[in-house]
Amino acid sequence: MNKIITMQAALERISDNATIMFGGFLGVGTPEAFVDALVEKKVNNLTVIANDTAFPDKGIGRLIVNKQVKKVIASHIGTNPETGRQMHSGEVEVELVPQGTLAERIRAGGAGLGGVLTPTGLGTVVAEGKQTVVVDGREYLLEKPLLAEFALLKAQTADEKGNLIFRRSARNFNPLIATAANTVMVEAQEIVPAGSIDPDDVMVPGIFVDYIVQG
Amino acid sequence: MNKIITMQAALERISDNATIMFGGFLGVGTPEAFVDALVEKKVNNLTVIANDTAFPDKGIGRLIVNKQVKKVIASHIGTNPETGRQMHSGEVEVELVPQGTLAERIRAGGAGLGGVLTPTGLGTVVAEGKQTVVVDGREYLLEKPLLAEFALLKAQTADEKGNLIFRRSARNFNPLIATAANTVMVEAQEIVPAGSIDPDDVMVPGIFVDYIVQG
Amino acid sequence: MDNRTLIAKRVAQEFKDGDVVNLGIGIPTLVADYIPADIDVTLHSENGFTGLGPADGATDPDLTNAGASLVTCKRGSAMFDSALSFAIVRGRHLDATVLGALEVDEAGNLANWMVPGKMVPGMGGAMDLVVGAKRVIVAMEHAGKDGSAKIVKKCSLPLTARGEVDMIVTNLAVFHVRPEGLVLTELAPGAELDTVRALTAADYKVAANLTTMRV
Amino acid sequence: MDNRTLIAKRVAQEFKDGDVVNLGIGIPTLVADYIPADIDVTLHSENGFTGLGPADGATDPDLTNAGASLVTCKRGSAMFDSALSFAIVRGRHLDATVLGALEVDEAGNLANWMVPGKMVPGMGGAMDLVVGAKRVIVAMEHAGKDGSAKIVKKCSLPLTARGEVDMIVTNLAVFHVRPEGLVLTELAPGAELDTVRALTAADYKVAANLTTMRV
Repeated sequence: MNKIITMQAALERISDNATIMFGGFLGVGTPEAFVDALVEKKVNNLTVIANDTAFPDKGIGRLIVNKQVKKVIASHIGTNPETGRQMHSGEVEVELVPQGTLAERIRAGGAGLGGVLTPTGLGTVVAEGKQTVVVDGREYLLEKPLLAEFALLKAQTADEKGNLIFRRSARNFNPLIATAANTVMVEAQEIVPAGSIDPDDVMVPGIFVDYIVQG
Repeated sequence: MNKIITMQAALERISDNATIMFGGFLGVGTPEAFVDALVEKKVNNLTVIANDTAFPDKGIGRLIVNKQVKKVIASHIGTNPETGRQMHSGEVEVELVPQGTLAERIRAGGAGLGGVLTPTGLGTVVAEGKQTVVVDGREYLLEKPLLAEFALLKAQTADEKGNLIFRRSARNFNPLIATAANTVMVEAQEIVPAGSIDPDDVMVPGIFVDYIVQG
Repeated sequence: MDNRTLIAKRVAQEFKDGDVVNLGIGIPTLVADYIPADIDVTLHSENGFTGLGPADGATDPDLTNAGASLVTCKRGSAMFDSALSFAIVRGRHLDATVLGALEVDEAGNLANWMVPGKMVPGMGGAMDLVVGAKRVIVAMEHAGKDGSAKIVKKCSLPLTARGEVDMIVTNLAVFHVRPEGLVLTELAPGAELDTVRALTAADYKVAANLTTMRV
Repeated sequence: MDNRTLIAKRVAQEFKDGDVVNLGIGIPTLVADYIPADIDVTLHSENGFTGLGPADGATDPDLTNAGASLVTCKRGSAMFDSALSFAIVRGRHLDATVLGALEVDEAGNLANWMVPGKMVPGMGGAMDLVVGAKRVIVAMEHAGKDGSAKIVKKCSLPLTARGEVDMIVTNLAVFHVRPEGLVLTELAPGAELDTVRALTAADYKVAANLTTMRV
């Protein structure tokens, strides 16, 4: 089980029309080398699940500017005017999801749960068309799990088995998306031998990770 | 905000009839000094939420043997014959919950979610009397959140702000119960000044912890 | 004192020792500068940490606030993923959240995330924060630049959440949202009741013990 | 070769390189000793880690298996809390789970957690494991000590899960649970069809290509 592959080998697995979850929060903790490679290879018609669309020149914002994205599921697009423009022109479909709900929907997908029962969004447009469930007299919105074909993560350190460590606020959605995709690929700043990371320090167990690329 | 208190001061907060979540898995990661103190003070009529009732002479099993518990919510009681005996004699009420469901119910309580939608337990006695919810054609059992008045944790290291680190398989339910109780008290092997733990190494953020006792 | 400083200073008086608080982007961010030195308030950053510190001296690209600005973290800080970050938010572990608003109304409804057809940045973490925090404090200029009221009878813009606002602090006044409706409790130094009346489109009562903000 | 060794050896042949597997207490635990040396199988321990190693040389009181026995962890191990442990289980991240049984029936129903009025140890993690793992392998003595059948037409004991068993490995035979019912695919060395028939209370087909276990 050698999980370490080249960026080229990693990109060969991703085709047009793929659904991809990206780690990162306004570009912090985003796998920029994967974005570079996706831009270069011009993989098209992507459905992107991420916290936000970052900036036109940073993070997954570049995929939007380059018109490679047909649908975005995110909590925030305000820092990338191009996302808003393409949404209004109908070039991109945007599903806005409250940030905590987005995190839980991804977690539910990865954890085999049927959905999320949250008070967030009740009484707002977010609740439109959605089922509600009453538990002990209180109403909750039923939000569905999210799964994807690919999760692309940025880690500070990966060992050969795919155990991961993140730094500071670059952690964000990375550990969550690792659980919720068929193929999980990590861009690691540093790759170390198995056994180099103390088991207590692991933030994503290697069993979730399929491939590691040197970042 | 001095969170470090004596065991005596900690115990003064817990009265008869309290609902207490305990960390630990068959005694590993259980706050034994808290159990010692509860046994000594003979706090009675407790409702206990924990993975299991450990052994007659170890972990929270001692509270059962000492007849201080009126109700147990746990996934497993088989290693402590006294729990089974008291259940059959009607001295203790036992609610058995699948381990993954127990973990998620506690997590849901702490995370402000309305419940857990799980496939686990469908078609078994666990499902009896419970609501089911269909999501995209698949049935899930609705399991309700758990909350408690107290959570008693065992940590390897606590800093003065209550940031916690656990060792190896002693982690188990400890980080979950820290989120789901009104008053969270930690028995720490080692107490260190704030700033001694790298922020990336923290397993339970100190904001969840009310009091720390030297273990 | 400029309006923004006035608002920030007044909001900062709302906190007590040990509070955990989330400050939104804009005026709310300024509040951090005015928290009394003799109390310990922990700031939560929704991108994944507690212990948010000032921007001064920040150089770590992996450590930003939720607005992507480089920040520092304080002694005793803790980092976590987006699921735990919003477990903190939704699970009532925040003593307060401070946010800006486009509109607030008599029922404590808040609109602050979109203007249909014009601006759709997305709700980010706002919907979760407003639903989950124990206290919701709106901090904003009393009226729009054109003199249009932001405190209204009923929000016309899409809501962020229904009936969750507890307190409104502006450059002119402080209002509390009570079961009976809005109550004006404080005037800014030099502000006149008539000015507030002219720039407010909501009905409100004036508290019998109306005072002047001490800022 | 004793029965337990035979069963364990046969089950161990089911794994392939890279698999992640949970082994229950009893005979399933023995399976670890017979995993081929040329493949890398990661063992999951439901109390909270991947990379479960042998008991030999174990001395760390904070590191046990789910049965509270001291164990070691392998190079590249990762520790986590009970919520993530069961996210792994429920979220279909286990390639297989191996468990004992009190009864298994023609529809793949499993009963292995209680005998009403006699033994109520609790389900522990079993219900989640059986629902969540990609493959469920029952490993057990073919019949009770008194010769009573454990492979039955329909379970009479309370179920652990409904229709989840994929394969049954006993000291006499291997069965697969298929949509059309049970199929006997292998006999243990020296075992007779008549013996299997006499000790099995379920209907089953004998595979056209019935073979002898190679153990």
